[in-house]
This record gives sequence, structure tokens and C-alpha cells, in this order.
Amino acid sequence: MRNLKPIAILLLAPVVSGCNLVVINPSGDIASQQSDLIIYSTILMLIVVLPVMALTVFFALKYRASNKSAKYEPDWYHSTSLEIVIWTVPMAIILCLAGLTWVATHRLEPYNPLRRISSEIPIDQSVEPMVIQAIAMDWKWLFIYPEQNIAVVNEVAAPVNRPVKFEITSSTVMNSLYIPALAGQIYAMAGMQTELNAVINEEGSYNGFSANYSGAGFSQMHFKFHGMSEDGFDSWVKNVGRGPDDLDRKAFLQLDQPSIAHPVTYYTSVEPDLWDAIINLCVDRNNLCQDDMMMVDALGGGGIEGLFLRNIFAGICSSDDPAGLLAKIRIDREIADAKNKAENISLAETDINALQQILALSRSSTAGEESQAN
Amino acid sequence: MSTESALTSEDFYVRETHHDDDGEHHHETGTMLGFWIYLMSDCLIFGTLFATYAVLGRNYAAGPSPADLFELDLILISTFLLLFSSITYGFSVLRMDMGDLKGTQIWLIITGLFGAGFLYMEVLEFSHLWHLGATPMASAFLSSFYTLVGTHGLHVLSGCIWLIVLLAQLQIHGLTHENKRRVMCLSMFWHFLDLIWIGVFSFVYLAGVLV
Amino acid sequence: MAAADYSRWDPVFGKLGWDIFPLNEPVVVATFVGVAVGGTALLAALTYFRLWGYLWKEWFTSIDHKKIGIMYMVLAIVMLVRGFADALLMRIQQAWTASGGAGYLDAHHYDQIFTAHGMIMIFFVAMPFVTGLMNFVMPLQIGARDVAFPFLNNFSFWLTTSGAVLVMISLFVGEFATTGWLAYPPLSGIEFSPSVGVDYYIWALQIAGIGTTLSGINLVVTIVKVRAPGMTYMRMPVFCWTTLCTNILIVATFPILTATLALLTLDRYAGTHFFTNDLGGSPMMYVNLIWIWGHPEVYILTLPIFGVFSEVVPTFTGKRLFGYTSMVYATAVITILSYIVWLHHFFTMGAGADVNSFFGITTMVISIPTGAKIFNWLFTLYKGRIRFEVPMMWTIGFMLTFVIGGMTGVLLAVPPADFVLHNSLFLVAHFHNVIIGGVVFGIFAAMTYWFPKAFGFRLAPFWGKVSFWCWLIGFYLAFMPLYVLGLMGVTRRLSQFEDTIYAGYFFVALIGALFIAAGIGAFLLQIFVSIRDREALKDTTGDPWNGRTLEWSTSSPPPYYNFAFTPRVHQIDAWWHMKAEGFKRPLENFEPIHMPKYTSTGVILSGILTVMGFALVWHIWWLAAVTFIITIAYSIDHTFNYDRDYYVQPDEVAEIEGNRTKLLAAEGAAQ
Amino acid sequence: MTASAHSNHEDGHHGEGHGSFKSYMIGFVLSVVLTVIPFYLVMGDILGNAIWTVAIVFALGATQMIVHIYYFLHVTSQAEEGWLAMSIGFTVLLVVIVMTGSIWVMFNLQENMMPGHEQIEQIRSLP
Repeated sequence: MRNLKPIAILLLAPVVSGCNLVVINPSGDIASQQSDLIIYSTILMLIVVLPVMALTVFFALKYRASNKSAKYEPDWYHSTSLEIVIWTVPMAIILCLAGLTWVATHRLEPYNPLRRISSEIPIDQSVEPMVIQAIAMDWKWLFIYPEQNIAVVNEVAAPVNRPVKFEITSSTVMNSLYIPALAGQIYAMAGMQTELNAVINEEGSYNGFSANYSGAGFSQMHFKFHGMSEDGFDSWVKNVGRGPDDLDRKAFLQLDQPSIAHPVTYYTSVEPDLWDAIINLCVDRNNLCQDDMMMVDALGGGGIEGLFLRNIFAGICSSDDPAGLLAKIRIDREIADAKNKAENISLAETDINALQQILALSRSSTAGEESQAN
Repeated sequence: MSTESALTSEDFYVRETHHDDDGEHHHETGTMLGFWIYLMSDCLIFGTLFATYAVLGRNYAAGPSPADLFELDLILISTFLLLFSSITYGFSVLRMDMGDLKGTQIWLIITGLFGAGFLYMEVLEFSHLWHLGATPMASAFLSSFYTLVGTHGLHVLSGCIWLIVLLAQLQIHGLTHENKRRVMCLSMFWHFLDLIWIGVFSFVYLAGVLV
Repeated sequence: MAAADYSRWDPVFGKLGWDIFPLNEPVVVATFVGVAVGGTALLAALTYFRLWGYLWKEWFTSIDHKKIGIMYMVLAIVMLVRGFADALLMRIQQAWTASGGAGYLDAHHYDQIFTAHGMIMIFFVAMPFVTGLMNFVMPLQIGARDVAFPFLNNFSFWLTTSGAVLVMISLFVGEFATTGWLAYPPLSGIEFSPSVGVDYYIWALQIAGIGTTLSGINLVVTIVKVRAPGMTYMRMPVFCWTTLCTNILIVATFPILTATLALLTLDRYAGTHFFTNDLGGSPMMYVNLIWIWGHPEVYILTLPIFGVFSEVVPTFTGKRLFGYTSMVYATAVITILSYIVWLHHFFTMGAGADVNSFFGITTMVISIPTGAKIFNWLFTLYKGRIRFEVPMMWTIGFMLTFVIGGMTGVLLAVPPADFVLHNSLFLVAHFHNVIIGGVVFGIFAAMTYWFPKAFGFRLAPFWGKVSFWCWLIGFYLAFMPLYVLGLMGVTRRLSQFEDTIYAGYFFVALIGALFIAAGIGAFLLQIFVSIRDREALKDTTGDPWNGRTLEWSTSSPPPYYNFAFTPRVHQIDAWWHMKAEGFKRPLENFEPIHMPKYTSTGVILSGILTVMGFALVWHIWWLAAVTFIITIAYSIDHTFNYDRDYYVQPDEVAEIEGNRTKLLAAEGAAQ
Repeated sequence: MTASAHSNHEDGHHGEGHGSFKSYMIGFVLSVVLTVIPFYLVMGDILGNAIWTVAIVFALGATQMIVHIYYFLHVTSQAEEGWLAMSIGFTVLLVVIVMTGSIWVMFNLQENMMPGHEQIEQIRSLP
């Protein structure tokens, strides 16, 4: 595979002399495999495309009206053998390509852990990939390093030949995290978490950006990705750690305000559950976290009262017995509801505090039962 | 091919020597097919709404689920109202085939009343839910529920309006060729709505309450 | 742009206010002045030459499929100029900023331009072009007097125009969407796009989309019901086959677009949660649904064009189409397959490998029937006698260009490759390669080919050739650099660049765009020159190219009833067969012809709907309600009109046909 | 298959295209039965097994749709040269593609990306 690359670059050279075709000649192993695939598929297709183009030109010239020596057969319009060739040759090529696609797609699935560091270096399966959490915001990228407990806006770095796992989300509209030298892109969406496993093989400073249009500041929504030596990375982390501010919920909400061409900003430390709050859209504590909401939904919904009192379900997803907890909350609320109906009071006016007390009680009792069971 | 080589110019065009209303006639069969194809396209609108409900219908946003909201006995009544309206429309068509204008109209009116009854039930259900606070704005499930069922309701409403217009046309012009065709078009529309409703009560109400 | 206040609302004027006019955008103001001056001049000229009555009586209210077809083409050409102006603005901006300049468009304006460019080019250029073409050609090819529902045809056209008018209004009143041409939520939701731009987008598409659906129903029924006797399905010209499949696709996909946009509308207007980030909504569902419509849409545009080439190639090679049957099957297979590939537009959204590779492979499978088509044209050339008239030049240009687009398309269908190419300029280059190299080239071939049939004189070939070469060179100059830029990792929809290494490529692309501008100019000049020299270019025979299908059997332009007698068909290439058998036109014993009457209902209804769309965009509820009620009432009123057709008397037919006989005789004497 | 204007004179004029009293009544009775059973199964919770009940409800619903198409809409393989049957077949195919495709795609996406997905799956897999 690798030896095809120079040929391809040579072929393209007249057109592209002097430019850096980062997609064809990247520095990360995943992107390299993807570019190999591009070259392979192109060659496969050229088997059909080149003859077709050549024949078009040849027939067009040969059978031009002014060339009286060429044969003219107005009634020749069918040939079974030719039809078979017409259908089977493309079919055969597409069959090969389909096989290639199936294998490559499964091999290069961005959620899967890496299979190798590069074509020369095998992977040490015991090494956990370094996690980088990427958040697309209006209009900048925030990167959180949970292991290092730092955060950076519009800059990101990773040590060379160390597997990296990006966890990607958005605090706003759809974006797409794309560092062409490293690996293909993947969408960033609010309330969702996509993943990208990749590795950078060469030191250097590479372009990264959002590839999916996201509004006014989209053109400036780019950053530098640094491939560094282990030492270089360590000192970079230290340097970031010297940044002036902590990234807590308040700082995040401030950062979340739309801004264009946001300068590179370092954060000394990160509030522990901030990432969870971000992907669950509950940095603002007034919102019920998505995972809690989905847990309630999976258990059959929160009932009509849930419309007004969503927040009583906070934390249900991480509790040990969500179903039991929900059942308790709902029974208690049914009692409250019956009372309400009797007193003809609308639910919206129910005393939230009272219900939250019930909730606190039932939580402590579940916890109590669990501890007894243990 | 050998027989065709003996063709004369006369064989290459048609002389329409027979009856007058020929063009009109073939126009008409086109109308039924055209209307049918329209119904098929409408079916895909519903298909999209069903798909949306299938995907988003369990996103209650920690709010109420179908089991909390739907009252199946009322839905059963609605279903029967629509089913009765289907058979009464059928009777109307049978009357029309006999050339009985009055009978056609009477059965059409009965059909319209059943349709109106169905609409009344739906309005009742929606306003009940709305007062509970289960509005379309409350969760994706409710958004897709109201939209799917409401779109069907809007179709029934337009069917009822069409029915009134058709009654007027029957009153003015009688059972003419064109009016018969219109009765048949509305018939297809009406039965089609009943067909969609089968999907709605199975997929939204019955399955919704269960899952 | 000084942001207008779109949160304001007034019961009478809705969101309208004095600050909505983009007076601080010099480009828009200059355009407005140009449009105002040009428009006033045009209106004055129409008034001066007393053309209003003529236009109204003979064109606007016409239910003649040929005139409606021509009006679609005119609409498409006008909108092509608008859409292309947008393209040129973008090319200038990118060439400028890529070379280190600041550019002349701010992000807000630039974002509107690319959104409008994409939306206009697809919905109001390519769609009217193919719809107009199908409208004009297909009934003639199947030997019909008109389409199945002539009034509906007129109404569909005006609905499409109504959508186009709304988009054009957005240029000067308020603003257009800044979301990209498919308006992905949540960006297009009310939270992130509170202005009226997306509302213009929605209502323009809804109104035009209903028109498209109706037109689709109409043309399907026409083919099924109104074919001439003897015209079995397997004797239909391939263009009719592709028209049939295209319209089946239209009928079966535009409802999905309508429903999806309706859900987006509800999100924006009623606060529902289909595609929002919170309360259970899923923006991904919008992306999923819009592409279930979007991919078949690609084939709605390209299938008729495949039909065009299947007509042009046999005519100019003087040879029956190679592999008619496999052409028909290929068309049918593409129709079905186009429904199971939609996910390839969002491989990068995070689906698993099974899903991605399934949709990748189905996508590749489509290239098999498409490839078969290319081979069929290729072997029609083989042992033919090729006349390089302008339509044939477009065809050869198409065959050479389209295969490149097809190849890059298959490349994008490989999910891991798509991960690095998606959303890049490579993708932009790919679909322009397919749309320009396929659809646009095909449209120009078709316009040159059928122009003499429509107007009775040919287009002057010289300017046609100039236009062809400008387009061809312009296309390669404009889009090959974009392929390279895509491989350099440049993403699309950027208005600013951080470094200048891309400058050269963007500059070449700009030169290419200027070439294309020259190509459009040459085309317009060609029309002008041809009208000037129409006497010299006159086609009296009705069959200027030695054609093979029925439309060439009648006069140019055809009489409004198309055929004095309905043709009877005995084999494929009916007209070729008639000529081979020494067919002579019947000259007497004409019969009454049953024809529909012209009606103004379509124009008026669409006008009211345009106002309704405008009212909905600006939240002027009372006006929306009033226009809605008027629409319903007027439609009901229309159903009470039973007097819709009449009979053309034999005397009139005899007179028209007699004139043609004289013309043909004079032509024969002159030779 | 010539769609000439001169064939099918009878189509759409006389009773046979519109069904008879008997056929309407058969359709009606079948519909009533096919409506009552699913409501009875669900409202009375007869089977006690949600999955089976849903399957039966859907099967009966589909059957009733076919009953309606045949007895009320009078779609047969001959009507309108088979175009009615063909178009409804095509539409059903597309609706199936849209629905199953959307469900497959969307649930695959959610499975990959939903926060808290693992916990929720655990809950779902409990008896």
C-alpha cells in the first residue's frame, strides 16, 4: 500500500506541485490508512473510467460524419455479449470495492480502539489511550484533559505514537471535529457523545477545525493540533496548568457565550463532573440532565407531574436502583396528586419543596435498603 | 416486422369517428388515477410522521407516557365512528350507482355526521390533554403524537368540508358524470383516512399503552 | 450588518419594521438599484408595447403544456443568473480572502449567499429546467394533445414561481437563511436562527414543493393514460421512461420533504421539540429525513438528463439507441435503489460500521446501472455517423466530465474515505461535477436540441459553440482546483482563511467561474442573435435534425393541439418508422379536437399564496388567515366551474394544417 | 397494454367497480372484528405479555388495512391496468423503507452516542 503513495503523488504532481496534500499525505496512522483507501479505490475505478473516456474520444473521432471511410450501421443496436460485459465488468469492480469497503469501514471505525500505532509499530494493548474531551462551542473548541486535569480553548496537543481517544460533544449546534493530518472527522452534537480513536506519528503543528458549518463564526473556528515528544507534551501540560483560571460551571457558562476567533486560553483545573454536565446539557443546574431524563423515559416516563417537576428526577441515572427509586417517587406523587385533585389545585402550583423532601426521603430509604442488603 | 412493412400512411394516425365525448371520457379515468397517486403521496407524508413517532415517540422528557394519557375506551368509540362512516359512505356509493340522488345525499350526510363526531372526540381528547399540561411543546413524544394524530384530524376536517361542497354540487347539478367522479374521489379519500386511522390506533394508541 | 430586531412583533405588521431593509450592505443596495432600474425598464417596455394583455392571455393563463414548459425554462434561466451571481460573489470573496485580503462580504452576508446559491440552484434552476423540459417534450413524444390535468399544470408552474418570488423578496426585505442549503437544525431552529431567513426558506420550499408534487402526479398520469394508441411502454422513447421514473420519484419523495419541513416549521413557530437539542428532540432525525428526500432528489435531476442524452445520441449518430431494454431497466433500478442510500450523506454523524458499510455499498451499486447507461451511449456512437452539432458537443462533454464525477462519487461512498473528504471542497467539487457536468450540460443540449421545435427556428450554432467551450473550460478551471483544495484539507462554506497557501487555487477557480459567466453570457447572446436572425435559421420542416421520435412529426412550433390526428405507433422510434414507410400527412377530413380552456385561476391562487407565504414569514397572522381563507374559498369556487373545455372545429384545424402544407410545399419547391 | 382512449369504456361507470352491498358488509364485519380483538387484547390485558400483544395488534392492523384496501377501496390487480395495486405496493415498500430505515439508523446512532446509555441498557435488560 505504502509504495503506491509516491506514485500517486507523482501523478498528481503537475497539478499540485508545491502544495501540501495533507489528506493524501497525513501524519497520523488512521488518516494514512484512509488515504490509502482513497488511492486504492481510485485505481480500481480507473480500470473502467479510463477506457470509457478513451473510447468516447476514439469513437467520437472515428465515427464523425466527415469520415466516410468509417463503417455506418444504423440498424446495429443490440449485442447480447456486449450487454453482458457492460453489466458484469462494473459489477465485478463494485464487488471488489464493496468488499474493500466492508473491511475498511469495520477496521477504521472511529469508536474502536486502535489496532496499531503505525504500519511499523505494533500497539501495546495494555496502554490505555489518552482521553481528550472536545466540546464544540459558538465558535471555538474547548479541550478537556481529564487525566491531566487541564483545559484549553482552541489548542490541543498529544504525544507522538500515543493512542488518543477523543470524546466529542457540542454545547451548541452540529459541528464536526476534523484534524486532517490526524484522522477523519466526526460530528459533534449537543447531548450526544461521539468518539474518535487516533494517533499522531510525527511531531509537528497541524491544522484542526470544525468541518460542519455552524454559523457566523464558523470560518474562525480553527485551532492548532500539536504532535509532541513525551517531554514536550509534559512541559506543554505544565504550561497549561499555569493558566490563570479554573474551569468550573460558572466559567464554562461564561465561555459558552458566542464569540468569534476566541484566543487560545488555558485553564489550570477542571471541575470534576463538568464533562458529564456538558454532555448531559445540565451545566446550568436548573436543567435536568439528559441521562436522568432518558433513564426516566426508559422506565416509562415521569407521569404528568413530570411536566412541571422535572428536576425531582435529578441523579436517578447514577443511583443504584433507578427503577425502585422512580417507583417510589411516582407512588409518592400519586398520593400528592390525589390530594391535589381533591383540593382542586393545579399541579403547577404544587409545592416543589414538599415533593423534593419526599424525594430525599425515598432516596435515603433506598440507600438504606441497599446498605442493609449489602 | 414483415407484416408491418406493408403499412400505409392511414395506419399511422387515428380517426376518431365514434362518439363525441371520447376525450372527456379518458380524461376522467385519469382523474381517478391521479387522485389515487395523490393519496399515495399523502400516504408518504403519514409515513414520515409515523417514522418520526417511531423514533421520538418514547422521548417523554421525564413527562407523561402514553399509558399516563391515553383513554382507550374513547379511542374505541372514535374508531367505530370512523368505521361506521366508511360503511355509510359505501352505501352512498351504492345508492349513486342506482341513480338515487336523494339516497346518495342522505347517506353522505350521515357519513359527514360520523366524521364530525370523530372530530369532536379528537378535539375533546386534545383539549383534555392540553389542560393537563401535556401540550405539544412538552416533549418530543407529545410533539410527534399531536402532529401525527392532528394531521389525520386535519384530513378528516378537509374531508368534511369537501363533503359539504359535494352535497351542494349534487344539489345543483345532480348525478352528472363529473359529480359521480367526485363522489368516487371523496370515497377514496374517506376510506384512505380510515386506513390511516388503523395505523394510528394500532401504532400510537394500542402499542403506546403497552410498551 | 446592523441586526434588525426580529423579536419585535406588532399585530398589524408582524415583524416588519423599517430596519429590515439591508441598506448598509453595498452589494445588496447596488443589486437592488440594478434590479429596480432593469425591472422598471422591463415593465415600461411591456406597457409601451402593450404586451400585458398578450402575456396574460397567451402565456400566464395558458394551460398548453408547451407554453408552460417554456415558462419553466424562462424561470430557470432567470434564476440561473441569480444563483450564478451568488456563485461569483463567493468565488471573488474566497479568492480575495485566501490571498490575505479582508474580503468584501461579512460572515452574515456570505452565509446567506451560499445558502441561497445552493437552494436556488437546486430548487429554482435545476428543478424548473427538468420540469419544463419534461412538460414540453414528453406529451409530444407520446403523441398526446396535452397533459392529463392541464389546469393543474399551470397551477404547478405558478406555485414554483411563487416560491422563487419569495426567495427573491428575501434579498431586499429582511434576510435569507444562514444555515446552508438543507437548513440542518438545531442551527435552523428558532434558538440559533431567530431571524426570518429560515422562514423564507421554509415557505418558499413548501409552496414550490407542493407545485412540484402536483406536477409529478400530473406527468405520471399523462404517461399512463394519454399515450397514443400503439405506444406500449416498451415503445416509449427513453426520455419518456426517465420522465416516468423521475415523476414517480417526485411523487414519492417530495411528500417527505414537505412533512420534514412542516416539522421544522412547527419547531420554529409552535415551539415543539422534534429537532431541538432538549426535551427529547433529535436534530439527527431531521438529517435522516431530509436525506431520504435528498438523495432521490439527485436522481430527479439527473434521470431526465439521461433521457435527453438517450434522445440526442441516436439522432446525431443516425442510429437506433444501443441497448434500449437495458437502458429502461437501468432507469428502473436506479429509481428503486435511490431510496436505500441516503445515509451516505452523513457517514460522519456517528453511525456504527455495519450501518455505514451497508449504505456505502448500496451507493456503489447504483454506479452499475449508471455505468451501463454510459456504455449504452458509447456503443450508440460505435458505427454511427456522428454529426457534431451543438447538442452532440454537449453530450460528448458530458460523457467525459460525468464519469469523473461518478468516480469521485463512488470514492465518497467509501465511509472511511468519506471521513476525510466529507464537508470538504472535494465534496463541493464532486457534486458540481455531477450537476454541472451532468444536469447543466444536459439542459443546454436539450435546449439547443428542442429549441427549433418550440419556436420554429434554430439557435445560431456559433454562439452555442462558444458557450459550450466556455462552460467546459470554465468547469474544469473552477472545480479541479477545488478537488485539490479538498485534498489539502480545506473545508467548505469558509469566508475567511488563516493562511495564503490556497490563494493560487482559489484564483484559478475564480478564473473558471468567469469563464462560466462568459458561457452564460454567450448563451444569452445566442438567444438574442438567433431571434435577430430567425428568418435565416427558420425550420419549416418541423424536423430539423432528422429526428426519430413523434415530436418531430408535427410542425415547428407545433399547433396548440399538437397533432391534427392522434398518431398510431407501431414500433420504437415511431417517427423514424413513419419516415421509413413513406408516411404522408393527412390533408383533409379533419375532426373536432377536444381541448381544455385557458384559465386564470392558477395565477391568481399562486399570487394569493405568495402573499400568504410572506405573511407567514413575517408573522402577520391576520393576513395569513385572510389569504388562507381566500385560497380555500377560491379553490372551492373553482370546483363549481364545470365549463372547462371546448372543441376545436375542423375548419380551424384545416386552416392551420393547410398553412403548413403550403409552407412545406414552398420548402420543397425551393430545394 | 395500450392505454388508448378507447378501451375500458365500462370502467368507473357501473356498479362492479364500486363494490356491492354484500362486499361492503363483508368488509365492515371483518373490520369490526379486526378492531374489537386488538382493543380487547390491550384493554383487558388478556395475554399478559406486551411483546406478543403488540405483535398481534400489528398483524391484525395490517390485515384490516388489506381488508379496507380490497373491500372499500376496491383495489384489485386489474383496476386501472394494475397501476393502483402497483402504486400501493410501491408506497408500502417506501413506507417500510422510511420507517425501518429511520428506526435502524436512529437507534444505531443513539446507541453509539447517548449519554448514560449503558446504565439505561442495564435497566432495559432487567426482567
